[in-house]
Amino acid sequence: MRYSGLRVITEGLFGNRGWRPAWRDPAPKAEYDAIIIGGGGHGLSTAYYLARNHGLTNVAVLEKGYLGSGNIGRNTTIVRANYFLPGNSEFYSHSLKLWEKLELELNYNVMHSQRGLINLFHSDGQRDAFARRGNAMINQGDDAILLDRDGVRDLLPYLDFDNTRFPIYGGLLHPRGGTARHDAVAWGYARAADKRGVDLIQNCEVTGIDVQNGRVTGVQTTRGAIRAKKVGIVVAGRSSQVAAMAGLRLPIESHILQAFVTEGLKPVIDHVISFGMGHFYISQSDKGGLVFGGDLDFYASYAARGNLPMVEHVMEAGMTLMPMIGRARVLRSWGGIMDMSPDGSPIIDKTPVDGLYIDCGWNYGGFKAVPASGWCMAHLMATGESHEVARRFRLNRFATGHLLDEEGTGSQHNLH
Amino acid sequence: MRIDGKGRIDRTRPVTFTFDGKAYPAYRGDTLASALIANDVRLVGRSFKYHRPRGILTAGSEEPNALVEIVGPANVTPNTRATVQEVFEGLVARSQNRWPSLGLDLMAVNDLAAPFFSAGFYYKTFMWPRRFWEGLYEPMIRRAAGLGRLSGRHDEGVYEKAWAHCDLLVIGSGPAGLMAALAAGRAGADVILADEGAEPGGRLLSDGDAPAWLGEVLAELESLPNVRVMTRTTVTGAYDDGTFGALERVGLHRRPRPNLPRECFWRIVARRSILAAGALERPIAFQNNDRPGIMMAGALSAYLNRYGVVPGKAITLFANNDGARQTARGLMAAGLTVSAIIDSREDAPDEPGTTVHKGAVVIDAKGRHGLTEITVRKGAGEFRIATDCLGLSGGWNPSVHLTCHLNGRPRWSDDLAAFVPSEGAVPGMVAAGAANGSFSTHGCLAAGLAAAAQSLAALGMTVPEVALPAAEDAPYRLSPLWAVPGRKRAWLDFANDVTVKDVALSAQEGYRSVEHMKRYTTQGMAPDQGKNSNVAALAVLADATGRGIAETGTTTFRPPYTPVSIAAMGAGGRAEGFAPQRFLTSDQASRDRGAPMIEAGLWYRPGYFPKPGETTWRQACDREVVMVRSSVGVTDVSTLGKIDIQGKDAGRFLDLVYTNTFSTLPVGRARYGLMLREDGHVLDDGTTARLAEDHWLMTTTTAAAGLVMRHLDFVQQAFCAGWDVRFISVTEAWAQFAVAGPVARDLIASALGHTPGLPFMGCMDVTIQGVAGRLFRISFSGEEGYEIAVPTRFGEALFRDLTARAETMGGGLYGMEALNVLRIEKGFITHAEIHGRTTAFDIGMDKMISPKKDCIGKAAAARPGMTGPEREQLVGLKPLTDSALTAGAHLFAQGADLTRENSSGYVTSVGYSPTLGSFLALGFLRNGRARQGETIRLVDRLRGVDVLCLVTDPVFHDPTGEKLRA
Amino acid sequence: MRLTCPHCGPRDRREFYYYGASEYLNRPGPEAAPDAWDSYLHLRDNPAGVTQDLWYHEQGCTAWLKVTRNTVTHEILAVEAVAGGTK
Amino acid sequence: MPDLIAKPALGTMPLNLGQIVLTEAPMLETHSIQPYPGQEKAVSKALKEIGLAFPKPNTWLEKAGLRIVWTGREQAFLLGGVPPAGMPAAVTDQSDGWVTLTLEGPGARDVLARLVPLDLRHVKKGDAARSGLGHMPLILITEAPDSFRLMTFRSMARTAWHEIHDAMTKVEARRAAS
Repeated sequence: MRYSGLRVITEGLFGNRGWRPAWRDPAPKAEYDAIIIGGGGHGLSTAYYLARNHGLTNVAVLEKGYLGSGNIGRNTTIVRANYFLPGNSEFYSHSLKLWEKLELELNYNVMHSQRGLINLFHSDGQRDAFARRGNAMINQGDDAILLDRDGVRDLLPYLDFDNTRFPIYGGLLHPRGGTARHDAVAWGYARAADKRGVDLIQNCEVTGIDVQNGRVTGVQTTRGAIRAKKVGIVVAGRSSQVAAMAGLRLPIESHILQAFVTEGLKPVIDHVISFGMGHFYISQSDKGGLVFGGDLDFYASYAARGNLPMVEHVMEAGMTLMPMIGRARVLRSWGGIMDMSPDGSPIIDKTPVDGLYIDCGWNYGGFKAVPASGWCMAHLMATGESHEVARRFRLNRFATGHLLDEEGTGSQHNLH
Repeated sequence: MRIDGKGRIDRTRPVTFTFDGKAYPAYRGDTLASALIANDVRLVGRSFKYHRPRGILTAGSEEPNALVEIVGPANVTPNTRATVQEVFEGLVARSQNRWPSLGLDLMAVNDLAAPFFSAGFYYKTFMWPRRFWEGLYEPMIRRAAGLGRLSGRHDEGVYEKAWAHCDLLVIGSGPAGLMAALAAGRAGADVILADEGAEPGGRLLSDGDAPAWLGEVLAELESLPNVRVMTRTTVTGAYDDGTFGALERVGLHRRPRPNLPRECFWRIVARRSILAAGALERPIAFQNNDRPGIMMAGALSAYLNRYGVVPGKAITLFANNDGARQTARGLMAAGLTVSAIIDSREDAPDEPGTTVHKGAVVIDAKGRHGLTEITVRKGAGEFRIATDCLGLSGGWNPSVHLTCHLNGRPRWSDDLAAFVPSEGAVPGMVAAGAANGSFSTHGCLAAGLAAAAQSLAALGMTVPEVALPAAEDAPYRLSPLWAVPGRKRAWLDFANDVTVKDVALSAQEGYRSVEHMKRYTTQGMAPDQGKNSNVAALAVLADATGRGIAETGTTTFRPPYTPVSIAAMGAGGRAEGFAPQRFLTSDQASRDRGAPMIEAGLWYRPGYFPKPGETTWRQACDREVVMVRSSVGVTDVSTLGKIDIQGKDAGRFLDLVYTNTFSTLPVGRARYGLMLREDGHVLDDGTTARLAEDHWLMTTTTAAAGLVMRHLDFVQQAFCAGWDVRFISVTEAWAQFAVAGPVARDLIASALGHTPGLPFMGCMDVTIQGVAGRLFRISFSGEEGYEIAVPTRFGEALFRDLTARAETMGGGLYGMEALNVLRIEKGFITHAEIHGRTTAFDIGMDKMISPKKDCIGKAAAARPGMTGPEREQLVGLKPLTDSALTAGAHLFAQGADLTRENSSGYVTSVGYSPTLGSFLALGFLRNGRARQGETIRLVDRLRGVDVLCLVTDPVFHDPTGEKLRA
Repeated sequence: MRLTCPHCGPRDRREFYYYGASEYLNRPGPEAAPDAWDSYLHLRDNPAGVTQDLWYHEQGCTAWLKVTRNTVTHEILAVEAVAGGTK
Repeated sequence: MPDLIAKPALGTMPLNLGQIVLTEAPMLETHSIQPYPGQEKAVSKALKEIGLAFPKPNTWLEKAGLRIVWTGREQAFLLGGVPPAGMPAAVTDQSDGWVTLTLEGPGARDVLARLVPLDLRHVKKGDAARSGLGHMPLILITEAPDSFRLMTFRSMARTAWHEIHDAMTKVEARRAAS
């Protein structure tokens, strides 16, 4: 069933009784051409692009909980293409282009809002680093504008320019950066994949990966064994556990990242803003809540909840940067489990097991990557070759020293 | 309407407040909600989506409707619960989310379009044309959404954060909490009793007239030095290992006073805790159940008993349990009319003094701005009752929220038709009383005592004698009723305008998991966080999907329990409080000379020292560079990290942490060292001097001082704990000044009274004007350079002394800007170059990795990707024409398209060199060392710079180092 | 979250710096094969359950600590000084 | 006598608010003592010469105007004098590295509760702790349950003073309002 404004009106006139389920609830079949483990954003988009780009529709997505139950529904919804290292630049650029057509592609309004993202800087050195980044973005074909202090003040007059510990020197504006409605991305891909014949199987936990003679043959699940010659692991913070089922040890550590939302407020912040002297980034959702976050809690964890020191740090950063938000009240905080890699960049690659593929290491930048990650993972699974915009996301790059370390913090998983 | 003789308000202290510009009388002790009720104001807010007129639903922090803006002298606080805000003289409140006024809200047109605003409608439309989203649809949606308004002005209010530690934290001071605190207090435990309310007592203050024993218990608690009663304090979050967050409303209930915090965010650390937070009454969904005048039955009791007000003259009640009878009796005892009780249970008991309609339900309510009439269905018949106030009771939900904060899932109790806490969900926490599903007062008292006994046993303390006061012990009888079937909208989540239909539609569309339903409908995501509606919504979902409630499960409650202001949790961060400030001993002297002070990490360092007539920083910087190159300059370098290292294994230790060898360094000499991270990238650089056989002084960069200390601690404790090596930071103990330039030696000689005769990279103890200090001959400028260090107390004096001497020699002070140009001219690197991605190979120092020994980072630096022509290598760049350069520019081969693929490097540092009369840059260029002599295009598209540059060696000035060694 | 430092006693998490898995203690020898270094620097068991990792009492006694704890429940099972400790 | 003028970190007058007094203590000769591995007993023995021993964690000892304070892992500060020569320990002069503030009076602990994450309910004379004063390093020396010496980095003296002053102001405002 196609969604449109006209359909909303006609259904409304007839009591909204005609809406049908967004996706089927199929029982797992005994065999598929390909299995995607993980029904989050990346897994669902992988399944969608397998069907759409490669005609592979005999595909199952196995999700241990409900669709979109992981980080796709626990992030701060930021969409951007402002990386500067070759390898990352082209990938996120590709992703942003997919975002820009996503509503029409999926026939689902994911509310992608290109309201502009501003990274603030607070020293000459930071400005130089952001200039390098901005130039890389332009060279890639994306957009960037370097703002001086007055330029920032014109856009964000409510920041504290006068009485603050780390004065604002300027900002790098990425006009095409913005936000999207996170859950809608999962649901949009799920509905579109389902429509192309993909089986989305919820409450189906993978308990084992069957490997014979170095080749994957299928998976064991809480709903029985399922055979497949191609299996993709797309499970973010749970990557280590699932990969271990196939005897693999990954360069991944799982960490908590907290995020926060306030009670609804009338429009007051029109951009995505990121502070440069302490992790803090903020935007306002269409519903009116201020959505913001900071850095990891920094210790390995699967608890999906955080502790107070980072909460307080984030709030203190908010108060020094934009003290006008002081009287907004935090309504809810939550934590996601981040698959942190040793250089802060992802992995989309084959594994030493034939037919077993992995897509992980999204650190805390996975949301914006959802379209391109699915696109490239589907390409890899369908063709056996890395997609050209993901060719540096190799599993062995840590061993070889071909790193993609945007933060420059080195092989310590929690620092990216 | 105010009722004589009832309530705990102070009738001797009348106050006046305003709401939407109109002044009203009230008493000290009123909340804004009770004061509005006393003045017969029924309409206080508008709903989120449909802008429906709304009144007051509850008497607590769970209020979904009565959210207002509080207007203070300096700023406005949106989304304040009228049910929590206490009234004081001069309080100004106004309604929110309405335009132009509360009575006439044009956005209420949404209510008429409701059929098209079904759950998730926005996911299905507004997609075309694409560019209309940011331009039209989204701004429209944003303007309509949201509740209160931030003023946009800085919040200059006073806030604080504090720590409290105790043996036992008791959360809630109702009957269970009081008994627990009393028992633990008598046992000698350090107790914190925290309660959200303005006075302790909880439901004892609301259910009826407070019992006499309450005062005695409170007096005893007050008298116990080990018991701390914290009122107006909401425990908002449970965190790991007995840590709790709590918000105290310190000054919000009174006229602002200078320095008195508005709020305090507490971190309470407790060995054990008792959750006695009570229970929340739940509404029943039926058509138009959101009319102003419809209120929770328990809230009616609270308003009557605590504040002496009632919101109507002809009161009706709609319940599925016996609990509402207490409300009815209380009202009637106070002389008020209870027109009828509509009880959904066929076997409901009679109630003397009023009519009970058994097996009946309310199916509709009339009165857009205030309830006038309800329609009741009993069997096949329907009838109407005129009423201006309907009390609802759908049963009670234990306040399990805190038990969920550590991922615990509450347990469904069929008996109570409610979720109850799972035992052990928060380690060390025991739930007691209504929070644990024990609803009678006697049950709460007994449970509080039992919880105290359990907690005291765990603390190794003895339970004292505590006699339980006599109290009612009525059984809790209820027949679940969540939603009355009807054709029109029946509200579940009042605040977010989620109706029974929305939940059913969610299930119909396949959003059947409880999380999908929540996210699709926004159920429970409003300011009340679903406190009033989650369980009913689950029940409706369970019904729609044909599952039981237990199977459907519940969404998770996450901190905070009630919303907490960013200012409270971020107290201290405002303005300069965000991070400590570190000041040099020369700080005042530099400011006296007009130097702008620049943040360098936590330090402040002078940018440059302007002279009369200089109008730009560049003029000052150029002058200072020329001064250093031609005579002598003085600058404060005390921010560099200084680590004192001692022990007979210190040399060996240095060999391990540096790439190059130190153990062979003679006493009295210093050496430049390169330090790698274990992953093979450059961590830091600096000089380390050997002061004596077993005594060394390491210097780090300003930026990496803390990082290096932590790294050294790790290496030492993890890999060589048994070695004879000890180190400690002495950064703060020494003030250190660089003296550089062709006549630096003369200046040092004049200051010391003799010429030191120190070779390049030498170090020695000196006495300077009677003070024991250290002298190093090292240079970051390329000129003959010294660094002289004295104990910090003498720093300012020495700085002024050196400055005066320099000035008599034609020299003077130089700042960070000149320092930067000087080091660029010499090709010296800073963290602009060693930015965490560079290897020793990249900066041309791979030869410094000694092949003769192991060092941290050596193995990883040998990975194939860490060296080779594909890597970007440090080069110098000099424009072919007289052009400005910018750091952050990228490098391209001439003729290449400006694409990512063709970018072959970037610029890290630039400066104008008055020495060479040209801009100079350092940067990284792919295979750069082999490309010296090439012409390359430097392009900064952000700033429109496009300059051809010569690729050179990074050392522009005095490449052979003659001046250094002079 | 609180850790009981063997020197300082129970302290709030904010006093500590976190490094990573205790694997960092098992530094391969200078002659070790590249695989050993890859494993040491990058590969992790990353258990959902009991793990051992390294914390630094930075705003305290500056001891490096090996902490045994549960990554799912956040329960702290043991804290010991990496260098052994003086008590 | 040196010709250079010595300056204290702050040079401020004591601050009285309510019954709480904040003072910049005079600079005291301070040396760090870090025994080499396995030498703690030998160092203690050497310290006997001046009537002291190497202090146990979280404690300080005093004798004849000399005070030795545990300041971290295998580290102590000797305050008020010079350590005996020849100890098997690394010794550095820390006199100029730290500013010492004293905070005294009923309510001093309420002030500290706004800045220091420690449980100070049962502190007594002889207690010492390493911790944080807000975001600053802290050596906390308890002289009596309501009397403390706080040492932090000298360069942070102004921030430390400001933050303690601010906390005192709030404690006093609460007292006045209650």
